[in-house]
Amino acid sequence: MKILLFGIAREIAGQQRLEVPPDEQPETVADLRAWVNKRYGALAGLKSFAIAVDNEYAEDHVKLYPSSEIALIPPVSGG
Amino acid sequence: MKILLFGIAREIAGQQRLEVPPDEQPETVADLRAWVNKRYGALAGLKSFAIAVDNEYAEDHVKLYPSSEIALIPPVSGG
Amino acid sequence: MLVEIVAEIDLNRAFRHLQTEGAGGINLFIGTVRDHANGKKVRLLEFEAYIPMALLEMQRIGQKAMERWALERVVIQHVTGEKKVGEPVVITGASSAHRAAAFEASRFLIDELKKTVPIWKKEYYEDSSVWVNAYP
Amino acid sequence: MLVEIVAEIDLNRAFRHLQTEGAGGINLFIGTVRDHANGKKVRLLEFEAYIPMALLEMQRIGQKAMERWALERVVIQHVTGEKKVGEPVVITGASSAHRAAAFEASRFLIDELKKTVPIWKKEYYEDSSVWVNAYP
Repeated sequence: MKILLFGIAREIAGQQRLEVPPDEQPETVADLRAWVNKRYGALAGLKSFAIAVDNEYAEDHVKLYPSSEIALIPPVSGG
Repeated sequence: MKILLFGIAREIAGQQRLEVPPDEQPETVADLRAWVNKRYGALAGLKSFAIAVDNEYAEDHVKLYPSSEIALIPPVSGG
Repeated sequence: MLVEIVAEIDLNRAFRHLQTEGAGGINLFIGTVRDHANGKKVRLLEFEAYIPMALLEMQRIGQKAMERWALERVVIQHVTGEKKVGEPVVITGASSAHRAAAFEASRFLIDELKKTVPIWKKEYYEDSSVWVNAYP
Repeated sequence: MLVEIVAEIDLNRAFRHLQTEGAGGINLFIGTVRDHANGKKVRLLEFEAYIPMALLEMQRIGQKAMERWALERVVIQHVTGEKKVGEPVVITGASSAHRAAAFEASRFLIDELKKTVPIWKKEYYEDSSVWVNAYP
């Protein structure tokens, strides 16, 4: 499972995407948040971050599949 | 004394300006209104009309001089 | 402050005037000729202005906006002559560090213009014409 | 509805899209790069977007505006890449038979865009840079 990174999240991680090891696959958005906070503590310092699944903001209960396009969305600042 | 006409006022009067005869010169804007209403009754049918003196809206008490640029302003509808 | 009566609206000129280093938000309102009015099909509009007084009134309104909001710049352009359906006839615009002021000032400018600037519009329908707003 | 992520804002394209026979009022908001932020002199901005999701979010916002107001058309354009002071970075716009709806919808579009569309802005000052809004 891959997680796309943007903006400051990409800079903090020093890469464009995170790779979740096969034996740590999160089942839901909540699980993914927990995994990110544990593995990439620096991201927890952000004001907030949202998770998008298949190009939509996803709540904690949303299920994740290996085929899902997952992205970590730091606070937006367009406009 | 000449009075500039615009829009529907120009069309009603059939001319671009009214000429006030020397012996009927109004002293104030109020006098001018009375003169217009008497001589050009059709203009009284308009929703309203304002008088401008030297490019500014003028209240009834404003004095008129032969050198004043006077205009009859029917309801505006720009924009 | 750019205030002018023109034969053709120039959107790019209006935008360039509002563009400043201190501006973060620019609002432009453009009035265009609508194809219907009073339940009738509009063929074209004709605008007549008392030009020297109209320019002074437009400047007065622009000045009022500059006093009321923290603006960088202000634009008012209005046409005279005949305009077809779809064509622009007026622009009001304002630039400001922040967007709220730009929106509010641009709205104020067009609202005031419609109330006080000595410009008149004649609507031509298929079979008749009328000076807008003239009769009760 | 014209929704796009572009290298350069195209004001005339946005205006032409909004111009319809039924439109009497067109409102355009243009965001430009301001020369200062947080008390610092801004040298340039850099925009990054999660493009497929950003386009979907922009369409969702445009759809919401079309449902909420009686609009003819809606435009949202946003840039990615580097932009210098004074340059436009975003346009929101709406056309309607009457001006109130055009103003309100255009304001709604920019307010919502800033809240939900996955686009990020990095501000470069004389001697440092920062991703806007990232930290508490």
